[in-house]
Parts: sequence; structure tokens; C-alpha cells
Amino acid sequence: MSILPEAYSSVAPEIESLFNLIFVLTTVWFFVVLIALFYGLFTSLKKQGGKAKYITGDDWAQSKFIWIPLVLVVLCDFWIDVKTAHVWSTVEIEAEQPQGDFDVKVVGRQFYWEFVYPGPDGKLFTDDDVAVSDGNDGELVIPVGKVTKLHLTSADVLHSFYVRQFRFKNDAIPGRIITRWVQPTKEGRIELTCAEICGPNHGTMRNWVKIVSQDEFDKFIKGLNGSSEKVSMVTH
Amino acid sequence: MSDVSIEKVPKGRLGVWFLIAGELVIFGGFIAAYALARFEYPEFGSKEAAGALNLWVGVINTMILLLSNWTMVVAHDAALEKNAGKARTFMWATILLGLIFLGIKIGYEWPHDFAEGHTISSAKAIAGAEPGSEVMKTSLFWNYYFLMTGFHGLHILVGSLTIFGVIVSTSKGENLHRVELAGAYWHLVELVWVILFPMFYLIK
Amino acid sequence: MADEKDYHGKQNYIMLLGVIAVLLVGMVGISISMTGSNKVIGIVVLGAIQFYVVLANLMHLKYEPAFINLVAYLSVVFILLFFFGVAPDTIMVPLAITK
Amino acid sequence: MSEHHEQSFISKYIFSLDHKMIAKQYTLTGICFAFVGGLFAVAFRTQLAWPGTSIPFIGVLDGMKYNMLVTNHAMIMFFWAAMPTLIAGLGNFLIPLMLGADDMAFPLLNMMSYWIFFVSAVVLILSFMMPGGGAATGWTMYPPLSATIFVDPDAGLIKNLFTGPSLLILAVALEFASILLGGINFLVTSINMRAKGMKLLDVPVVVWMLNLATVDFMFSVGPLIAGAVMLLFDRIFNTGFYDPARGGDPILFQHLFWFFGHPEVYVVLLPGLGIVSEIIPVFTRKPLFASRWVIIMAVASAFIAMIVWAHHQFVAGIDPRMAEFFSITTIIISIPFAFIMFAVVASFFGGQIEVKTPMLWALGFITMFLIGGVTGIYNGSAGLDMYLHDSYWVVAHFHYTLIPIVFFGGMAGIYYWFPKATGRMMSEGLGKIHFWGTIIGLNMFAFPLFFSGLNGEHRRIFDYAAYQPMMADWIISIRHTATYGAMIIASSQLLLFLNIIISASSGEKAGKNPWKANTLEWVADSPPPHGNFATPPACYRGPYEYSNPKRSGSDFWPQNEQ
Repeated sequence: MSILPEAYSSVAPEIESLFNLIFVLTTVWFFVVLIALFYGLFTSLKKQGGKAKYITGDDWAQSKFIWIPLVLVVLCDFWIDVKTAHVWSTVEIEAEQPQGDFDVKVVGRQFYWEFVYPGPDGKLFTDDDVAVSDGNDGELVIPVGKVTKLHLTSADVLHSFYVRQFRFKNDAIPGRIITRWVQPTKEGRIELTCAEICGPNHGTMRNWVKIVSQDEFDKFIKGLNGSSEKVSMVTH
Repeated sequence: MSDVSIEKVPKGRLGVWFLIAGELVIFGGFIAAYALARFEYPEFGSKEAAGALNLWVGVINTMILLLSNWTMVVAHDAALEKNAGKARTFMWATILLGLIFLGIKIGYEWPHDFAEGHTISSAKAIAGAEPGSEVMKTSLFWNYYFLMTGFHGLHILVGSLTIFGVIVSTSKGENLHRVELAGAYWHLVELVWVILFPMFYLIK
Repeated sequence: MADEKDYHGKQNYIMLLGVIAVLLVGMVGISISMTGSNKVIGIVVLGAIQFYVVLANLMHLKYEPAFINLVAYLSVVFILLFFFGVAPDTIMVPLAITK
Repeated sequence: MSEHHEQSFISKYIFSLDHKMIAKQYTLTGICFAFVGGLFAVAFRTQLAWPGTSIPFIGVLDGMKYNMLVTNHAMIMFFWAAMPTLIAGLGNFLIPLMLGADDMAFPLLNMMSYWIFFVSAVVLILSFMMPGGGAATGWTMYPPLSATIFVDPDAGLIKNLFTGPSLLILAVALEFASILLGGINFLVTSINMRAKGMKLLDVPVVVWMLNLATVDFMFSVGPLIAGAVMLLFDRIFNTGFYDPARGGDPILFQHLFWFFGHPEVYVVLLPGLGIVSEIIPVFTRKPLFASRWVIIMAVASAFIAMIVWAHHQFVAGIDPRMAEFFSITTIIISIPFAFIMFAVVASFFGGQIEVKTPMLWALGFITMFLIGGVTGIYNGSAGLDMYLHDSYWVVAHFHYTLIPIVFFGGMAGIYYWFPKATGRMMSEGLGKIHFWGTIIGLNMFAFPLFFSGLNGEHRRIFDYAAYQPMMADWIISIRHTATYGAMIIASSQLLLFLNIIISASSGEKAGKNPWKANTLEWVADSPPPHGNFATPPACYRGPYEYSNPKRSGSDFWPQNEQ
């Protein structure tokens, strides 16, 4: 679908194929019903002295005309369910998520995003984690081709981590850390937006996701551990 | 279940049953919310939370409420025998017991809790406490405790007023079927209490 | 409505009260003596029985037609549904606070 | 109630016990609020199309004002326009008339429920005037935002109570209480006061649907009332039910909210569907196709509607396995509605269709609701909802469902039963212009939004200047088109007011039964007197016996005739 924005993540094709399946099925059904409707309407408009047929639709001879389509609808629903379950579980269910190559914590705040990278010890959720945000014009920098685990949380109200090109969205909720993953497929700099109303300046809560090659990324992490201020995370 | 067809149910009784169902779902919302928190946080059972409640006062209160339900059903029987005087006497007893229940809850238990620094507005209790610490979670317990016992007390008050209205309206010996309707609502209060009592006083 | 035929049977309320009181004593006993999950299970079971006794006998639900029973018990069913629908999201999720 | 005693103005028009007058009160209040909500929509659509334009009475919108308008637009449309007109208004008018009863089971309760509703409306209006303004939390009122906005923990109870969000919560709670009381009334009336010989399956579909809606409401509203009280306490008593720092849980509120919030959609959908399935047989002069199965399927959908609530929370961080389950149930619920749609379409074949205004609105309902229905599958599919959630796709989807349900369904009902309520026909010409204006406006407004939504335009942003991809020319032109559409919808409603005023005063007289319909309300005079029927009618057959060969002479066979 050219209407969707350019795809940047490994799951985007799956989601688009799901979209196409549903699009085809629903469009077909929509036009079938619509054509039936207008055919029925225009073939049986009021005529002088005409008499309507007495059709109750109670016996099978008549009601099969809606029971059979209904069975087809059930089959289509089943098809969509299977496909949905497949896509959903690959993306969301922890057990089926791939091993992460790199962890980053994303904290939503009124009204900016904060990205917490592992410190010198290379582990997240330790006291030497490093945080960047709009303040020190920080962006979410992640390596291309690698699986990045995003640990989403919030410090005040609900936010929603939404990157169009990843076809991915998840709320950031205070009090809990939600782990999702993304595997970028190409380098670039794309918009990160907040998709859950979080207050008056919700409309301006925008940052960038910068997808870079592995060695650029290593450079970035080094520079980070050199310069930026330390923050201590309270997670228990 | 009997073989009575639904059309035979007098409309008053039907309405009261729908009301009871609606009320049950409302209380159910509170109870489910509390139960979820209760299972999540063992802190709710600690000496600072459920442990601080006086079990025996709760038992006495439960007995009083039970007794009030007995007086109510006796009043109902009297009403079926068209004995308005007896019915009114026992309804007065029901109101009295209900008020005693409220008196013990609001007049004795709550001040007792307040004295120990447990209030619905936990601002003082949690001042300066670490987020997610035990103090915070016990304060949540007290939020639930005061909210739900208060909401239940409100229903006792409404029930008493309803019964009082019935007493007035049956003063000339008519409208005796209303005794049962008020009674059904009163039993709802007991029905909710048999859930609230174990949840707050016993599981600790 | 005073002229309606009442199909409610008479019952021995003293005995009914006795049953509820015994259940109550049982629950208190459990909560004092037992510990851990047995205690919770025991209390929940006795509480459920008590709930049924009050609903069916004290409130005469067992004399009402099936439709009213359906309404009354559906309200309980939907709450249980709600509880178990929400439980995975709250009970099983650890609290993790970010300042 | 059947004896005719003189009534003073107060007891006839204001504190009336008569279900017809109460129905008119509900409907008029609802229509007025719908107009207000529509103006809100036009206001913020203007801001979206031409950011920074100053709007009359409101001025230039900033983020806060924009959120307030959006929030209250949704709240008003749902709880103060859809519920009173579709459930309370229609139910009060139709249920006793269609069942051949003289009034509701509890007239006093009925009047109380309207006045509680009225108080709730007043509280709603007060909430706009509070310091800081109305609620700006999104209509879902998710905490912690809704639990903290405009709240000063040290200010004390009263000061925190008199803030926009607190009063809005209060108003909603009152509104629920009123609908709950009214609903008990509906159920008791339709169980106990049916005409002699009217079996359950002789009850018209619309009454079935109204009662199913009431049952859904009754069983689902409890958790939300509980959640709303907890939210209010968080605001005024500084409790911590939704404060994670104290072990509270924001997700809990989302569940409490949507456990009601989804059945609520069906609470308004079922009556709309009922109206249409009432009108189709009359204007096709043909029985409703498989009407018994339509009722059965409606019951099924009412039950399934109770177990799909979490599909609003796929991306809210709920347990993914639960999301899987809810996604499947959500797609399953399309089955009963597919059946009902097929049945409605099947009833057209071989009829003698006369496209009067009510029929026109019914046709509009079916076609537009089809779009809303099929687009629902996209959102119901969890994997895809991950992308579409909170985008303009969703906005387009639920406007394509709710506007047909509430608006087209409601208008079909108004144009169809207006003669019974006032004794005069509504003007066909004005009605048709009103219809075409509305349907063209709807499609101009909602259809383009599918595309901007697919492109990832997300909701509740008052100015897209910050988002480069969202400033593409074609998306901007989509915003303009949508805004023009909204304006067309709003302005064509003036025709409705015009039509009501003209027709009520000088429309042509309608006899007892202008549409030659079967159901019992057409047996009473129009407008029906206090007490409805001169002699209580008896019922001999189902409501859809049109063109029955056994009946000689006329092509319809009223339920009360031998």
C-alpha cells in the first residue's frame, strides 16, 4: 500500500500483508452487500397496483440466501483471526520475541521524551545509566539491522510511543515497564510522536529516531558515556 | 426456582430485583478493584493495614446487621399476614439496628483509625515516603477501606430512609407489599457486607 | 399490587440465621487459626456459601422465576468475568517506578 | 392513569408523569445538546484546517482549549445527545405505545429520571465555567492525567471539587443514575404490561433492541460508576487509587472504563438498528426477513458485546495474550451484525418500496453503517490496530458508525414517529434536503480521514506544524475538506429545526395511521391522549404481517385486528 508511509522495521511487511488481507476481504464484502442492496431496491420500487411478495424468510428455502453468506463471513473472520494472531504474537508476545542485541529505556515526560542508555558497565537499570532528552538535544539512536529492546515507561501521565515507519505504537505507563522490540531495516532519521493525550502540550511532544550503522552507533555510545550527566534510576 | 412465569411477578418486585442487580454490579466494581490490589500487594495484610482493624468490633457489627435482617424478614411475614402493627414494630427495630451498626462504624471504628493516623486522605501518612514503599501501599489499603465501608454505610442510610418511608406509607395498613420491597433492598446491604467483612477483617 | 397472590413459601428464619452465624464463626475461626493460601481459600469458599444462602433464602431468590435468577446471577458472573479479565494486567505486573 | 383529569401547565408540560411528554423533554434536550456538540466540532475542525484562526466566543485555540473542545464534544455527543434521544426519548415514547400499555410501569420514577438527567446537564454546563475551564483529558479521562489536572493537593475538598473534570465526572455519574432508573422502568414495563395476547416474539424488534440495550447498560455500568467515584476521590480526597507511586494502577481505570465503554457503543447501536428494522417493513410492504432470527442474533450480539472491552487497550500495555483473546471475540461480533444486515437487505427483494423520508434515512443508515462496520475489522485486528490506534483512521471509523447509528437512526425515528407524536406530517421536501445535506457532509468529513489516518496522522493534536510528514499538501487539503464537511453537516441541521417548527404548527394533518403500519402505536389517536388508548388493545399476531395473502383488501394487518 503506497498510502502507508515508508517502512523502516522488520515487522512492517507482516503488518502490511495483514492490512492487505483485511482490505481485500472487507472491500469485497462491502461491495457485494451494497450491490445486492441497490439491486433489491431498484428492482422492487413501488409500481401502480403492484403487490409485494409475502416473504417471511422463516423456512430454509428462503433463509438460505442469508445463511450461506453468513457461513462465508464466518470463514473470512476465521482467516483474519488466524493471520492476526500470527502477526500479533510475533510482535508482542514476550516468549516469541527475538533476543535483544541492545537495550534502551524510553521515558515519557510532560512534554518530552527521555532516552536512557546503559552506562559504562553496558547494562541497563544500573546506577550509571545515562539519560538524554530534548534538554541536551538527544534523540533515540539505534543500530540498523539489530534487535533493539525498548523498555517503555513514563514518569508522570500516560504517553504513547509511536513511530509511523515502524508501524509500531505502545503506551508508556507510569508504574510499569513495558518491553517491546524493533529491528530497523534501513538507516535514516524519522519522527517519534506521542499518540496518547498527555496534557495541553501533547501536540508538541515530538522527537526523532535516528537509525545509524553499527560503528557510528558505537561512537555515539562512547561519546555518551564520556560527556553526559549521570542519572540514577529507581526501579523496584 | 419455582414454576412461576415472569409475567406473574408484581412489577414492584421486578423493579427491585433489577435495581439489586444494578447495585450488585456497582459494588462488584469496587470489590473487584480492591481484590485485585489485595492479591497484588501482601502489604495490605500487614499490622499497619488490615492488621490494624479490630476483628471483634467487626464481628459484633456483622451480628447486629444479621439481627436487623432477621427483624426485617419477621416484618415481611407480618405484612403477609396483613398484621401492619407488628410489621411496623419490627421495621422500627430494623432501622434501630441499622443505626447502631452505623454508630459503631462511624462513631467508634473510624475515629479509632483516625487516631492511629489512618484517614482516607493519606496526604500526611505518605509525606516524604519512597514511591512504591510499604507506607504508600498501606495508605492505598486505607483509601479502599474508607471508600467501600463508607459507600456501604451510605446504602444502610438509604435503606433506613426507605424503610422509614414504608412505615409512614403503611400507617393505615395499606401498601403492605412495600414492606417486602424495602426488605429486599435491606437484604442487599447484608449481601454486600458478607463480602466486605471477610475481605477487610478476615483475610490478613 | 396489594392483591397479588404471593407464591413465597414460609421458611424457618431462626434456622437460617443460625446457618449464617455458623458460617460466620467458621470464617473467623479460619482467619485466626490458619495461615497462607488455605486461609484465603477457606474464607472465600465459606463466604461464597454465605453469599448464596443470603441471596437465595433470605432474599427469596429461590422462589422467584428463572428469569430473575438469571438476572441476579448474571450480575455476579459479569463481575467475575471482569475480575479475571483484568487480573493478568494488574496482579502479575511488578511495580516499577521511574522518578 | 387512564382517567382524564384537568392538568395545570406545570403538571402537563414540566413535571409531567406522562411518558409521551417525558419522551419529548428528553428528545428536545438531546437535540439541543447535539447541536452544541456539533458546534464544538466545527470549532476545533476550523482550528485544524486553518491553525490560529480566531473562533467566535472562544478565540484562538491553544492546546488546552482544543483538548477541552474535543473532550466535551465526545462527552456531549455520547451521554447528552445519543443516550437521551435514542434510549430515553425513543424508549419512553415507543415502549408503552407499542405494547398497548397506558403508561410506563413507574411514572413517578420516569419523571425523576428525567429531572436527574436535567440536573446532570446543568452540572455539565457548570463544568465549562470553572476556573481553568472544562475537562481537557480526552473523553476517556485516563488517569493520571485526569486525576491530577487542575488539582491542587493542598487546596482542599471544595476547591478541587469545583474544577472542570471533577464536575464532569459528577455529571456523568448523575446521567448514568438517570438512565439506570429509566432502564429499570423500560424492562418492567415491557415484561409486565404487554397487551393481552402479545407473546414475546410478537413484540416489535425495536422494543427488543431497546431492552437489550438497557440490559447491557445495567450490567456494564457498575464498574465505571465505581471507577468514576475512585477517580473523583483521587481528585478531591487525594487518595491514590490510580497513583502508581502508591501502588495504584492507571490500567485499572482503563479496564473499569472500557468494561462499560464498549457495551455503551452497543447500547446506542441496538436501538438505531431497531428503528431501521421497524421502518423497512413498512416502506417495503413486506415482512422483515427472518425477524425471529434477527432478534436472536441481537441477543447474541448483546452478550458478546460484554466480552470485547479490552480491544480499546491493545496498545495500552495490557497482557498480550489477553489482547489475542479480545481480538478474536471482537472479530466474532461481526457475525451477528452481518446476519442482521443481510436480513435487512433481503427484505428489500420483491417489495413495493416507497422511498419516503424515513426510508431515505434508513437507507442512509444501512449504507453508511456498512462502511463503519467493515472498517471496524481493521481496528479489531490487534496486529493492525498497533498501527491504526489513535490515528485519524479510528476517528473516521467511529464517526462512520456513530453518525449512522445515532443520527441517521434517530432521524429516521423522528421523521417516522413525528406524526404520532404531534398529529401532523413532517415536510417531505425539507426532510429530503436535510438528508442529502447530512449524508454529503458526512462523507466529505469522514471519508478522507481514512487516508490521512492510514498515513499515520494521529489524533488530538491541535497544530501539526511540528510534524513534517503531516504537513504534506494532500493531507492539509484533506483537513480542509473534512472541515467543510463538518460545516455542511452542522448547517443542514438548521433545516431540521425549521422542519419541526413548520410541520408542528402547519403540517398536514396525519390520521391515526399515516404509514399504514401494523404496530400498536398506530391504533391510538395521534397525538395519543393522556392514557394512550380508549380501550386497551389486544394482540393477535406478529408486527410484520404485510401483504399477507390470508388478508383480503388491504396489504397490512394491524396486530390488534382479528
